[in-house]
Amino acid sequence: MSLTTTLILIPLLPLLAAIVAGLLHKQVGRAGAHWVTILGVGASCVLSLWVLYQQMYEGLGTQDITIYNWMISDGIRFQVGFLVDHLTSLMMVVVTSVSLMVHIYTIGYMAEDPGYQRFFSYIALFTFSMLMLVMANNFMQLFFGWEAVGLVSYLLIGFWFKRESAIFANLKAFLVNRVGDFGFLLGIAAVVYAFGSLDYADVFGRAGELEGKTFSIIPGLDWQLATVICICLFIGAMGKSAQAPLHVWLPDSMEGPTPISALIHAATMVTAGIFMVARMSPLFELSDMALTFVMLIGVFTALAMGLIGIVQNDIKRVIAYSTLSQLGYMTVALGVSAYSAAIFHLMTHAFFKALLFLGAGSVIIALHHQQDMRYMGGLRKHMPITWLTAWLGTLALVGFPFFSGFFSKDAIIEAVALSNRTGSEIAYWGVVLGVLVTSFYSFRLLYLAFHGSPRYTVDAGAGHHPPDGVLQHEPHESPAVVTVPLILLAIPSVIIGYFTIEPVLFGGWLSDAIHVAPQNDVVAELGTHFHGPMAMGTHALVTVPFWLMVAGFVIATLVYRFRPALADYAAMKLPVLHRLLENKYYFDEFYQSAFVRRSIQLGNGLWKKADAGFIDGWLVNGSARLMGNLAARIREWQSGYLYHYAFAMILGLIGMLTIWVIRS
Amino acid sequence: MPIIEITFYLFAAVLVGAAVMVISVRNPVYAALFLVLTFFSAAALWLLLEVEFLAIVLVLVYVGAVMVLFLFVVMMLDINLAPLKEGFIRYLPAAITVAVVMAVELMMVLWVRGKFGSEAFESPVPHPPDYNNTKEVGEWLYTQYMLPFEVAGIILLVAIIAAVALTLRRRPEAKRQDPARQVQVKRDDRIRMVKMKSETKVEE
Amino acid sequence: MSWPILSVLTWLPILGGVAVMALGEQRASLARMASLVISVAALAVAVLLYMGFDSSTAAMQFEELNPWIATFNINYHLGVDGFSVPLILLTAFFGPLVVLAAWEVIQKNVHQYMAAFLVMEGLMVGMFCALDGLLFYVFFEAMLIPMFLVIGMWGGPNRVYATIKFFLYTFLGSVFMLIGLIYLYNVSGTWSILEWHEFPLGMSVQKWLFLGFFAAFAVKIPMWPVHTWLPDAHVEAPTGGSVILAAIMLKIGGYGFIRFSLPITPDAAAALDGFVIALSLVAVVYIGFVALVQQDMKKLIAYSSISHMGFVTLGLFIAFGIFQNGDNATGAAMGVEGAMVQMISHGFVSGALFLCVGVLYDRLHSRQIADYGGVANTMPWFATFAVLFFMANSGLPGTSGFVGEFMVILAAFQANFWYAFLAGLTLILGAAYSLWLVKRVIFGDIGNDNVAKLKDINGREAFVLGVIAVMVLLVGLWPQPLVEMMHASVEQLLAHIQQSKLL
Amino acid sequence: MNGSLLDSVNIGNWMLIAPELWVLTMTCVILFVDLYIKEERRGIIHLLGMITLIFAAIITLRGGYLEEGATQAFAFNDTFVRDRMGDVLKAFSYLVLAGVYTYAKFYMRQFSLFRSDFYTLSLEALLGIMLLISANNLVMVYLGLELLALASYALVAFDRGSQRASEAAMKYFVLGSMASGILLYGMSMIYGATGSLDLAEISTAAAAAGSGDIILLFGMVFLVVGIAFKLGVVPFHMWIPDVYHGAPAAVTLFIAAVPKMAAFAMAYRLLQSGLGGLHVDWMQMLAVLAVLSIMAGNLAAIAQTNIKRMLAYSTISHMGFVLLGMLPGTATGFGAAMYYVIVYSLMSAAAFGMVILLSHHGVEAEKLDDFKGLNRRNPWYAAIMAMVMFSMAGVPIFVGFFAKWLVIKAALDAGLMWLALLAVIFSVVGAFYYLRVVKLMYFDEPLAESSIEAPVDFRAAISINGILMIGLGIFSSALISVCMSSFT
Amino acid sequence: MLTLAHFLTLGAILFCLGVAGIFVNRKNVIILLMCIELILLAVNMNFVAFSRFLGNLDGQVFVFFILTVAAAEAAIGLAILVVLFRNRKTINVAELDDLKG
Repeated sequence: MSLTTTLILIPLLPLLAAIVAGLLHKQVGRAGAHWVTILGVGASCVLSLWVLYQQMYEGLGTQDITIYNWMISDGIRFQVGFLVDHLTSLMMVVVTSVSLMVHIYTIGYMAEDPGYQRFFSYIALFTFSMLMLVMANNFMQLFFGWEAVGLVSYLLIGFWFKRESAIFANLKAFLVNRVGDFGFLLGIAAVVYAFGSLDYADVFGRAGELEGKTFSIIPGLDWQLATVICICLFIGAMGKSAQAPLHVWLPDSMEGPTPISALIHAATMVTAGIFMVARMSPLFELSDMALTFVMLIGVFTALAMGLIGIVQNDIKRVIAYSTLSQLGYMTVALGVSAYSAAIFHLMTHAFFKALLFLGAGSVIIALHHQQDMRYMGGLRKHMPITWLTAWLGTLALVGFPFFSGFFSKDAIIEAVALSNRTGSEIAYWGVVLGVLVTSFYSFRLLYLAFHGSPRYTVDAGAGHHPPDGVLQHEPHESPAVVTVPLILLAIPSVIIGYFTIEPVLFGGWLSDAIHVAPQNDVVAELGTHFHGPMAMGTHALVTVPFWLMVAGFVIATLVYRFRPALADYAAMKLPVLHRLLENKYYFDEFYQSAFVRRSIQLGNGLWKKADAGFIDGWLVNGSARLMGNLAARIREWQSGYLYHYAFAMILGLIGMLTIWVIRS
Repeated sequence: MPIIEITFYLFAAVLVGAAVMVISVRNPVYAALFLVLTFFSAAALWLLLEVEFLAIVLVLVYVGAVMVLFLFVVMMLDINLAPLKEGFIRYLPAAITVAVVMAVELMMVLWVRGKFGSEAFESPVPHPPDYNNTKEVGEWLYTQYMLPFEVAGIILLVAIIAAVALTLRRRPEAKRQDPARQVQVKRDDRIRMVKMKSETKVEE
Repeated sequence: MSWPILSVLTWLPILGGVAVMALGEQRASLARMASLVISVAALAVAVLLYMGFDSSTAAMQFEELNPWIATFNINYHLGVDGFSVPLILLTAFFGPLVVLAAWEVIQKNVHQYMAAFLVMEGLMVGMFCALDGLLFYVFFEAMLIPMFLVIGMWGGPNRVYATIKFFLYTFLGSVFMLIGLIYLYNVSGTWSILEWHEFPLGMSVQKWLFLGFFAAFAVKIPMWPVHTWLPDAHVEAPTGGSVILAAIMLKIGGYGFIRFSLPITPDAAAALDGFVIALSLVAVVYIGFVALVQQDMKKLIAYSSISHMGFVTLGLFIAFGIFQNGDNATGAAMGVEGAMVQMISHGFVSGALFLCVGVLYDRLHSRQIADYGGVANTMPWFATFAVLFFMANSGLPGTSGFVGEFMVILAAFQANFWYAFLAGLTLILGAAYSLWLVKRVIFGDIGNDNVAKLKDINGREAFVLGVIAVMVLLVGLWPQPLVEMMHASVEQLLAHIQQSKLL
Repeated sequence: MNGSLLDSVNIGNWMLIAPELWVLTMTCVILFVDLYIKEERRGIIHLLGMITLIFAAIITLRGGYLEEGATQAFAFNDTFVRDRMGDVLKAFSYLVLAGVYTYAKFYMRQFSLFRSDFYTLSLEALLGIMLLISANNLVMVYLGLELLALASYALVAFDRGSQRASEAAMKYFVLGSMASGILLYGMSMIYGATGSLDLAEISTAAAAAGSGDIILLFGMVFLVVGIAFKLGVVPFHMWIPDVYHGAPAAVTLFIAAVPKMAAFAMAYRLLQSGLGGLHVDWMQMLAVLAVLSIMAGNLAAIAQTNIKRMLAYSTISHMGFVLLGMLPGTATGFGAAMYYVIVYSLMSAAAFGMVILLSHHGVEAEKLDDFKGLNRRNPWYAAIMAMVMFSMAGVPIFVGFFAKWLVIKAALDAGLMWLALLAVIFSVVGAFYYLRVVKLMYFDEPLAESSIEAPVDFRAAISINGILMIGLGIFSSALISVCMSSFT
Repeated sequence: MLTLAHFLTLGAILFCLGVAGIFVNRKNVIILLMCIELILLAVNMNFVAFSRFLGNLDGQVFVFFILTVAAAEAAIGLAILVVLFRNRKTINVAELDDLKG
């Protein structure tokens, strides 16, 4: 099997699986659907691993393969092709392996759902789309994957389409993403404007040409062309990676089934933006302004979204805000040119966040789709595996030394500290404080869900749809299809950082994909202080972030283990802050009134007033009315009286005489 | 030659006066008679121009035939004299204005703008005594205007057909002769042999 | 090919239509069958045309030239190039589909319905082939008649208003073009469009001519603010009427710009490009907002059509902006090709959307969004198709809807950032109105008892929608064959319009 | 130009007017035959009428009367002219009149009006038309006109028992006589200015004098009024709606369809052959009249509920279009106008034919609503009417479109772009009321379900007439070139 | 001295009177017929005058034809009048307004 065939098969197998499961759902049945998709994705995972292996150990170089010419217009080649370098193969492995886990997990999670086959079809389709995105060797295909994952995300958030909230959330997700895509598309257009090409190799190879080129959007105001391109592209990333202010869709996307939250809204799709910026590093390196923008957006997201996580009661939403916050970290890393750190964090985050989500999912199954943490507590006894894996995931998330999250997050914090980009001081304090926040809400979640005494009651006769806090029977551990993926994901969550930090960050492993200008290369500088993961882990014990993490743990323990009243007390004492956080800084309300309602008002105004009122009412029907009135008037002239007729004739005669004889 | 001019003005005045009366009197019989007067005056003026044939024809045809026809119809129809409508008075000024405007315009063309004075058109030379206007017109009519002359005949034919077609009414109740049927009549049409069944005895 | 393929393609449906009409009302099923056979035959001929078409040259192919009105040098002159072939294929493609779509839906005057569509198909093909100005105009106008009858006879409750408005609106626009054409003939002495392309004209003459053509094509496309006939016509028309109207008739405007406005009056087009672009962008944005608030599904799709057709005019006219920006003409060809692709794609997508609405309408006899909800529960297959087409309508990559918009936006950026910016807003607005409709109609819990009783699409409907779905995806995933077809012609057009024709 | 008696009886002269002689003879024959046939054998009259027309066509189209290189042949001291234009117009007059007879027979039978007077009078009118078409002298113009007019007046009042018909006839008569008085006044001025009644001589004199001659101009205004009245152009159109409405449909059919061709010929003879030197002036006059007609005709038609009146107003606007064709004063222009007139005649014959077809039991189908649901009652008749309506509206492929574009082209040739624009805009307004008829036929439910009966010759005639609408459109070349080559 | 203009003026006045008569008269159709005769007389006057002043006979011949036609016209006009009267029992011009609009 040639390499090209392999590469084609990697995305194609999930696609075929998706088509089979989706269109032939009656024929293949439930088991058939999950088998075919799992096989498809599994095969693609194996192949991805093989590619990664080839690259790591067999010296397989960067592959830039064109599959077919999508279109050639105006001398510009739009193609479908794969660029497989280390970045890509890493992403491929992350995507396929997390996806595989989620597939397996889904068998258990969705066991009773009537849309079983559809679900498998969707997630396999998602895998295909995501692979197309990461494997793209050109902007067009990137955009294709970009939108395709958006589509699947839309379909999956609205998977339970009978729920009003779900279909609201998916619409919202799609539209907010579209705002980002809008910027992204302009960015692509700008790339074409600057380079006349869409191929990565071509564009990145000639990136230097951008130097000194300006572009004026508002006449008279010249901007760096590179800045324009990068900011436009980054707007796309903001949408997909849910950076403030385009983050509003992600928490709502939790309306989708939990596997989706794990796969799409934590591990893979939302990191597409991060991936994209890393991929575009040759361009971003040309614009300090754009990178500063990226950094500031990132730090705001990291801190502000973490804070919201503190006040959420929905277990999935807490994790969702955590995801936002972590995405912010990655973005900050991008902003300080620590692309590899961002990718590294992306990878570790993918595993532990998927783990956390799936763990949350496990809890949710156990509690019969109860997601509110106020009705949980004490689940440790009932579901030990879930509890354990959740703890592991949380430790990874908060950056406990030697856990995978520790390495990646610490690398980011250090990189920010080393960066001399304008505003990097603020960013530094932001990310450091973020550690405290992360730690606090993470442990809060653990305590509320697994520890303490149960806040639900068991009532066997509660019926099929019992009220909140009432269960029909005792919760119990989830089946193997659920726990096995948890365990499988827990392993990388714990160890992957330790083993990969060196090659990914400092071994120059990603240098074939990521280009960093020497003056910006904080990661390289970091590398000079790096003496192996062990040293890094031990050194952390004397750093601020570690103690902030501990502080978060302590506070959480205090509040949720021993003094539950403190939380309410704090909420009472800081009403403004609390309300602000409860309402997520009023972003939704603002958008609702500033854009949604305005748009509808505007639409109605244009339709009723301008279209129906003026154009149709006045111009079109108005002229018809005018003709009708004139007609009635002219008709009256035909009075029926002979003398009027004669009079008219004579008037005509006189008129003609006057005009042509008397006057001439 | 003042006598000619006096004659002209006299008849012209009568002509115009009579014409005014034609359109203003209420009784159509008077109107018809004023029209006759108009024609007479016109004929007189034409004689002044030595257009004898037409002058005679005017009197013969118009006064003798057409006007009589008019009068005949007027009498036959026994029309009530309808009261004047108020609309008539209301619109009269406008109508008169229009008529006057038109007259003024025609005058302007004839007297001011056009060249109808004696410079352009010298007064016609009086015909020699042996000049026969009728003969001249006749010759011209039968040579140059042969075809129009024939057509004029057709027009008169149309008038006959039309007048008959429009006014001939076959009153079903009126009895009259039909020569065609009289000629074509056969014996069988007149005599009908009636065979009577001989009476039979009524059966009881 | 030695046989007159274009004439066959034009007259086969027309004469077939007449024959179908002659069948009379009683033989309805025969009429259906005959129409299907005829339209499929026409499609087959169109495929032959495609196979015989040489995309490497911009020259007219399959030309037929016979004198028609010799006194005025008017010829029956047909020929196709890269602009017409795709549109002819589109037309022929929709022929059998509208017949099928009406199969059991239309019960009244079946023979006339079928005949109207066949005749319309022939007239449209003829128009796309016509290379003689008057011949073009004849086809251009004549097709109003069957459409007028279709809307009026099988339309909705307000059909009379809609159809008369449609007819007069378009008629008014096109008479200005007629004057332009006659003027052109008077100065050039020929009716040959190709000769007109080469005929030099002064600037003010060009401007007047341009405006004359513009009146006709802008109404037909339609552009803001002469678009108001379209929502009414669409709403009232029967499904087939809406499909043909949206899928093909609107394209005639775009085709007209390509065939007439740009090459005959290039200098005026260059001078007035800002005007056209402004209107196009207004169409994209303004109409996008209007579409957002529609309560009637067909109206929404109709407005979305206007918005999408804004891309066509935008794509055609940004070339001038690009030329002005400097010697780098990148994007000009992409704009024109994008406009063409957008036309084809919009043909598939809007046609499919109207068919979808038709499917619902046939069942519940309502087009109001509020009367539906949760259709996906009872009609899963239908929902699948509908979501696909609405996604295509919102320009999702991988569907045909993406290709044209993508190209035009890329090209627009080359001319001016703001063009691209405003055009790009459709990404948001298009998704907003399309998916909001999907949310309200397709998704959600079962809205009412009527929806609960809905039956999923039958085989015939599935076939019709499926065929279009395949085309939508095909163009979306591999537009190259389509673009390739028009490539040479686009190059030639651009080379042509860069040259001033001023006297 | 000294005519002599010898010249008058020259056999060549009589050969040239052979068609006219034939028609006249047959008129008299019919007149006599009618005296001797029974009521129920009246069909013979119809047959004779048709024979008259057929042979007239044969005689007219026989040709060969022209000398080598000549385009015209004169007779009777130049009072009569035969040329191609005349022959074509005459031929179409026969054709349309044959159609009229076919339609009218059905009508008159239904309305108990089947009398030979109709045939004799209409043949006399035809004679007038023929003479007018061939007139080359002001006297002949006048006589031809009067022959036509007098017969027409009588025809309008033909239904003696109808109040409306007699009112219409009276109005027609008074206005028509007044118009011919005005025309005559103009002729007298022309005569005064040029000293001749012969159009050729007038032409020479007028060309020499030019527009500077105020008297010529003065006379010409009156002539234009006379022509305008005959064509029915605003503001001299007032008789048209009332006469069309009031006259029996068969007569309306005749008046609408046939005399317009003569009126066109008259305009051509007087304005172009006679006063060609004053082209600049009469062009302006015709332009203004055309505008008024097109506007007023189309607008007023919108408000009509009676189809005869609607068609009357539509006629007014069509005549405006005919004037457009005459504007440039060129061969192409007059060719266009002639084409328009011929096409119009065919269209209006078909339209009134349809009105007659729907009339039954002595009730004229003159309400627009009578056309409701015609497609349901009889699709073929509906299709015919629809074709006529679209043709009148000037929608392409139908012959009316070709007529319209030719005259619009003529307007552009004359340099009157504004006029062309106005004309097309109002043709769109006009399209509205034609569409309304189509709407009634196709979109509305029928008021009566009764089937529509007509004799076979009627059905054939109306079918051919309808098919001509599209046939002459598709194969428009022949008629156009005939019209164009009539003026050289 | 009598000039052509004198006769033409007379003709013009007659013409105006005839025309004015048609639209001033609102009661009797017969008067309208007479007005027409006046108009024709005016024209005849013109022709006769021109004929004499131009010294050619065409004008007089034309007048001859006009007289002929006028007679025929009068006949038909009166015939129509009779028909009208029979149908409507009135010949009042102001009542002839069935046909309008």
